[in-house]
Amino acid sequence: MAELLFEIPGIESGRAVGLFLIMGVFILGIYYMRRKKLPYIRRVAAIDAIYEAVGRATEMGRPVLCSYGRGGFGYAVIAAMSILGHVAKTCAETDTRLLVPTGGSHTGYLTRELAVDIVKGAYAMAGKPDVFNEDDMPFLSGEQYSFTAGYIGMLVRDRPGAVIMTGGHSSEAMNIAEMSNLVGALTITSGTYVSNMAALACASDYIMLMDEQPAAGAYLSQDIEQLATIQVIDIYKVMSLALIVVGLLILNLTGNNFIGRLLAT
Amino acid sequence: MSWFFKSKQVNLAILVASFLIGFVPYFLKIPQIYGFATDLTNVASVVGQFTIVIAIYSQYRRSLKFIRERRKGWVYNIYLLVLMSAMILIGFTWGEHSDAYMLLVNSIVAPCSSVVYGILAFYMFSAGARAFRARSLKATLLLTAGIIVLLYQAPLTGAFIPGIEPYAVFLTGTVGMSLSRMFAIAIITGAIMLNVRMLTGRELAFLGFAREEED
Amino acid sequence: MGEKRSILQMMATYDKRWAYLLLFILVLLPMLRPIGMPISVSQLTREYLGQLQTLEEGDIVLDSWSTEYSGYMELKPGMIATHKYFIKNGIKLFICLGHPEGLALVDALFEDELKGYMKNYDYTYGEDYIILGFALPNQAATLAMATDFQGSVKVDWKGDSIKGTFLDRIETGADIDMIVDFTTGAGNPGLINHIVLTFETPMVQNQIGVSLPGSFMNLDAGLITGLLASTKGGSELELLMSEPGPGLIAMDAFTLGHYLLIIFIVIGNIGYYGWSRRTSEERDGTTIR
Amino acid sequence: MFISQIFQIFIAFCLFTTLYGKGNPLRSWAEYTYLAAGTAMSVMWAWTYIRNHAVIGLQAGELIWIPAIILGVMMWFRIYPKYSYISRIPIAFTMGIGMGWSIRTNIFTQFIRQINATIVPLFGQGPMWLFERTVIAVGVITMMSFFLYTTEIKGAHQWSATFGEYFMYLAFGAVFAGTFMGRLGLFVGHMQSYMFPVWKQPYTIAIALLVFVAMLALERTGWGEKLSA
Repeated sequence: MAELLFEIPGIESGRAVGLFLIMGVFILGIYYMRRKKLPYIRRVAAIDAIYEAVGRATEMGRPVLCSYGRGGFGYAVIAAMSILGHVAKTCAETDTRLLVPTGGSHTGYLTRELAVDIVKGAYAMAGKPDVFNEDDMPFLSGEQYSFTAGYIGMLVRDRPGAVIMTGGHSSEAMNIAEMSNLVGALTITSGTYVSNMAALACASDYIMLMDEQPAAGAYLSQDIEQLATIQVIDIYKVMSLALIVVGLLILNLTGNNFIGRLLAT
Repeated sequence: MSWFFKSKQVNLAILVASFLIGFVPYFLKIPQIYGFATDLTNVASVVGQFTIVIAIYSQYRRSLKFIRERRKGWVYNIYLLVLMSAMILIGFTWGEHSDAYMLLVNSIVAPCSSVVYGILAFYMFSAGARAFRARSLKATLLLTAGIIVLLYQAPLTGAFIPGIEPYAVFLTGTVGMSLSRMFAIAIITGAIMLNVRMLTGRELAFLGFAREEED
Repeated sequence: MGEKRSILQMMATYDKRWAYLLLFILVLLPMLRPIGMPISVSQLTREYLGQLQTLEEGDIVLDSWSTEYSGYMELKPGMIATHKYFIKNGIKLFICLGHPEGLALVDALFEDELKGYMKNYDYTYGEDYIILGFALPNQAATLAMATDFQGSVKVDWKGDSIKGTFLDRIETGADIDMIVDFTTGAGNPGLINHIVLTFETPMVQNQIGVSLPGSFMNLDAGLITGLLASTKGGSELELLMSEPGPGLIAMDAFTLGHYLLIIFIVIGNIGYYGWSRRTSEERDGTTIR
Repeated sequence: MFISQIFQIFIAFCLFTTLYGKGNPLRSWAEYTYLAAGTAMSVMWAWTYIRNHAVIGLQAGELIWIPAIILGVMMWFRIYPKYSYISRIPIAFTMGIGMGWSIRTNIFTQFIRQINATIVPLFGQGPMWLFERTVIAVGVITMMSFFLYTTEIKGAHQWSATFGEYFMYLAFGAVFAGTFMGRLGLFVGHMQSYMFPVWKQPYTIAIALLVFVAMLALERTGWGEKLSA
């Protein structure tokens, strides 16, 4: 590691830059969340894919199965909840049955409460609160493997026309995607880590790569907090790109590892 | 007293305070708070283990519901509850190192856990066989990289065509690695932003506040 | 579907369960009749062994098993070979489990696989190695162990005190000479976050294939110093150390499994160009279009 | 011991019948057995962890564990909707601490260290090094440009994003192959434990065939679906 560019008294050596970067996210985040004006966000292709999938299931007279992951309140799960809300609304409007498997981890019961509220709310908003059926949102299990088994059981029994598997799924995702392909459902998945992304890209009809899912969630919800999140992420992405480009240029043209030393730990 | 637990402000204050206790000692040179922070970290790791009771409760409740309503597969749920209770009982009575308990772990958990993941080899196999088709430029790139690495990974190939190693290592160690790196750099900000939303009290659903407002 | 399907159509749209059955048979067959195909050793595995060789007799290694039983099936050859190295060279180990199922692995590794070997080198519990049990369930526990070892760890996995053992030498993560992490990747990020990053302790990993991309990244960034990749890496280590074990036996099935997938990919492509493309089937269940 | 070994082989093959894609009682039985044992094991380990830390610590007179146990018990109130608010404090506490120690280091391992590892001297270490390091930098930059959402993708950005997308699919090929190797290694290792020592081989083959035939028979007669969970 390169030697440090600077030290600040009172702060552990080599850690100041990390602290500043984190504080930067806080400051930018709060700033963008307080703004009244909704920012521009590109409409990602995943959104069309979702509507197409729901439409296909409706045409075929088969249900839609939409899950939001099996973890606790993470970044992916919260985005998935926005998507679930929209899927639920579309399903309610088109009288398509919606199945939502829940559970899958020790904290799965916490997220379930929110998911039920969201789906219930979507049905109410579509003017069909009486159509909502909580039995279509079963709590499968608090353990991963039997959650998966239950999920597959739902696929085989109810033969959905579309499977929208968003949020944080891990190794069970491949299992579900292949089984959903076997029962002939149009499958939309989201990858939350690299090997999972590569495998699901092969196994599903449409995949939301990396943070396309939060971007889709933010676009659909038009919620200022979610939009602000995407904005801050984009700023940091551009910043990291700039650091890499500038760092490489300075280092290789002048031999001065300025950025390397700035980021030294 | 219940106002104290119910108050959004109190919970938010606890959240922020414990966040700072976890966060600050790493950056600031204040030796006095190290010991305290470590103690609280220890406490947090123990508190987290208590959630298992909730998982067990959910399992019992779901199974009992199945049994009560005589839903499909209710007999399996009786079996589940009996076996689970028996194993917990054995564990508590004779200890988790006793022969009886270990026998159950080795005979049931070991093979099943291996199957649950091992079965993914088959799913990977069929997904690969389906997707690796030269449909377009994108698909052809995937196919080429995949075939080279697959060939290299088969140990026999390396013995006969040693020249394949640099190509495969380039694809996994350089191309694949830059994907991981890009992913890591891009994803971290989202996680911090979620924390910002939670700490500023805008995202408190994880504490059950979304539910509250409905009631 | 028509009554009679052409061969090309069959190649494009076979029932995948036939492929499953074939894979099953091809994995089991070479175990009934081993072929003993030759293998080569990769640079990565040589570097991993090089890292182990930096240790000296009496050095203390944090031996983390962040794997469930299933991951063990993949990491077993590397685990056995690595532990043989430690036993042979008198390295002190304290074993921390990062997953509850790790309990079953202690018996599987030390009783079933290494008992005779340990006896040969007089490698004894308490003196040379200590099992701390499920000591790393999460990052909090790892952090606690790294900053205040004696305060957070008091007993071994059977509840016996660890006072008076070689663990007395450890106060913080700085006193650990190396971390060896047998992991399924999702295991425990705490080791890197709270020990490597803070105390610059060298760490080597034996990683399952699924999580390799992340490990390559950390290897390149210097967060880990050695990497043993999946079963293949384990078998290469066996070859390199001249300690044949389960890894080398597995390699026949490993080769056949890979070749079968390649054959099926070729069949799929023939079927695609011969049939699917001409009939312009709309959907074939994959994003890769 | 012998019975345990045979049982392991049997339950494993019962669970493998999932691949057939139809429900059958053998699979349901294996699944519920696993669920029961797995959950029970989690309970035992949670208890062991609590005992080894809090209980033994308390016996040694460390008072810090008293609030730990109180907070842990408060967590249980989550299951009574009426009093679930009591569980908020321990959740806020554990979440807060967890958030603190995870972001404080993730920013280094995932962001700073990764950017820093990309900024290296390109020249002077041979053409291969120059090529690899350039590929990494170009790969990271172009792929990341594909994932920008607050701008319209057009012009030079379009070029970069398209290149990044192609690059990503090249990487997916390699990553997929690696993942397949891992899963195959697991499956091979698992089967190995049923084929060695050699005495197990006849039993393993016999059980595999038996389960396979039973599965087909159950499916044909229609009993499979009926008796499964």
